[in-house]
Amino acid sequence: MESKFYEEDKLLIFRITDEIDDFSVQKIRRRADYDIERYMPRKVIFDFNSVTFMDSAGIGLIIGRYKFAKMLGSKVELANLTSNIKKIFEMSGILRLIPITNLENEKYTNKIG
Amino acid sequence: MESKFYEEDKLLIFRITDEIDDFSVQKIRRRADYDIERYMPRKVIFDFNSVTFMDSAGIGLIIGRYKFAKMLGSKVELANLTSNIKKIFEMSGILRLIPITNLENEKYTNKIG
Amino acid sequence: MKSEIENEMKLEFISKSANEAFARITVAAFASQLDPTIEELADIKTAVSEAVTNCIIHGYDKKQGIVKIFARLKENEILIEISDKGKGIENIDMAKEPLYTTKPNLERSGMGFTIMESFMDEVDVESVVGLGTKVTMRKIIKNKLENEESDDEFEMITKE
Amino acid sequence: MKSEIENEMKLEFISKSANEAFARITVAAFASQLDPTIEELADIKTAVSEAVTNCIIHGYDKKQGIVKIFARLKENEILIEISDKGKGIENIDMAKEPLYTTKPNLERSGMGFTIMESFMDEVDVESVVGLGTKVTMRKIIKNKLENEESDDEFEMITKE
Ligand SMILES: Nc1ncnc2c1ncn2[C@@H]1O[C@H](COP(=O)(O)OP(=O)(O)O)[C@@H](O)[C@H]1O
Ligand SMILES: Nc1ncnc2c1ncn2[C@@H]1O[C@H](COP(=O)(O)OP(=O)(O)O)[C@@H](O)[C@H]1O
Repeated sequence: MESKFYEEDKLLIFRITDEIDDFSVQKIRRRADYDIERYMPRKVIFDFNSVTFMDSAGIGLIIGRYKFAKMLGSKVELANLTSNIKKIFEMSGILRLIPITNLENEKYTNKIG
Repeated sequence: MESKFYEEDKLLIFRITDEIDDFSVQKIRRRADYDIERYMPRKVIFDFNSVTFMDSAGIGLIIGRYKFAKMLGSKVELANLTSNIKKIFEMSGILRLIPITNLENEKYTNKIG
Repeated sequence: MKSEIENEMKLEFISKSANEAFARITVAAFASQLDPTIEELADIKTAVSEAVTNCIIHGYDKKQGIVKIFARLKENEILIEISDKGKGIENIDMAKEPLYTTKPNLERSGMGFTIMESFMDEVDVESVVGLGTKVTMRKIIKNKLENEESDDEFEMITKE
Repeated sequence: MKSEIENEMKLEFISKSANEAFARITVAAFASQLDPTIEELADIKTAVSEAVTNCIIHGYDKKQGIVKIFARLKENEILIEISDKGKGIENIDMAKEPLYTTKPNLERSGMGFTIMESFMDEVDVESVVGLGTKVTMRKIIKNKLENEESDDEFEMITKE
């Protein structure tokens, strides 16, 4: 996973590059919480552009980060969901709490780093 | 596998697109012999540019086509070998009979079809 | 041709989370003999990942055990059985409820069975407390007629 | 971390040529937990393909049987056993000779064992005529130190 913090907008973008399952999610979770606590962003965006696989571990990951970010006063949004990933998030109902955003309209390219 | 016959040069190029093993080789063999007999080329080139896997079935395939083509008065050459494929052909000694050629110098692009 | 496919495989591995990816890749590589679409293959991988993860984190609860997968291709259908000899499920109907999980502390979402049921055509769960759990799933792979035709093209020519 | 890896799997499948690709993908997916180079992974796939093909076309001679694979990861080494209960090999030394094949009519090159021996660090063949054949192979995976460092980078930061 790569992350980039845009100081002027207090925006933190995570670009997940791993497959998301119960195994990989532990590392992603630790890294995300560390960065959210460190930068205290106004908004956190998870970019799924490079995610080639996700199972229900992704639901737990995003709900967990949503709660953690909310506690610190941050919003969470999701970007670049493939149809398979979107289907999984839709089933869980979390899209009612966590909006899908369009990273291209956000003037932030997904080229991180 | 795709093939293209260059009438003016009597050159037949096979571009193998499958993985080459004992299973896939049967279809490649049948197709190659059919085209060689049909076009009676002066020269046959096997292009390995799109081959992502090959085991010793590839050696048998090329020796078999070499013998068949020779019987009909054609030469056989090999193009775009990856290091792994080259290693396998080298071990078998067939590169002493069947030369490696450079398809780009041959004025034939590997864009077939 | 497609209707003559019949094939079976059995896979066993140690209940480590690192094997979740390996298990779903293996089943997907086997299923690809039915020539599924990318979407169908993604569905199978997700369902397998859910069932295998459940064996590892719920069935064996991080203790070491063996996860077994049996798969059979027949005509245009794949059958997949995934089983553990772990602690079993007390109430299967409750376990299948969306959002029900006994491990919220691990950030489990309770959506595993719901996803299996929505991605596969049939899901059956058998479990005996103290003995283990077996999930049996079936999925029909739609024949991709166009592909079959282009594959057979050359065979028709040679038969002339 | 790398030195603590220890893992095992067992795969069984019907002796069909269509399973050759499936078998080598499965072993490669398992081996990838040792973080091999692309070259090392290609070597493993090729060696597995040779041994599996031999079970199918020589061991079972197109009759239906079961091919078994056992694999173990330990520290930086993969052990792979591939076996059949087919017709067995009369003279193993002769079978291992480059270019020796009993199936030239199938365009076999007789290079299978030579390739296994050159791509793996150790190859051992046991066979009993009428009972079957087992090929045991080992390969050391060189530690990719750079990768390990970049993986651990974040862990070091969080430990501060
Ligand atoms: N193989 C299993 N062994 C024991 N319990 C299981 C097994 N699979 C599922 N369960 C139980 O069923 C519950 C629901 O499973 P699931 O829908 O996959 O959600 P989750 O895995 O997120 O908890 C689990 O929390 C667990 O209590
Ligand atoms: N599993 C096996 N069962 C029976 N015979 C085998 C087996 N593997 C190899 N052999 C014998 O050893 C010979 C050499 O094998 P190999 O070097 O792989 O070459 P090839 O497969 O091209 O014949 C084979 O032709 C066959 O006679």
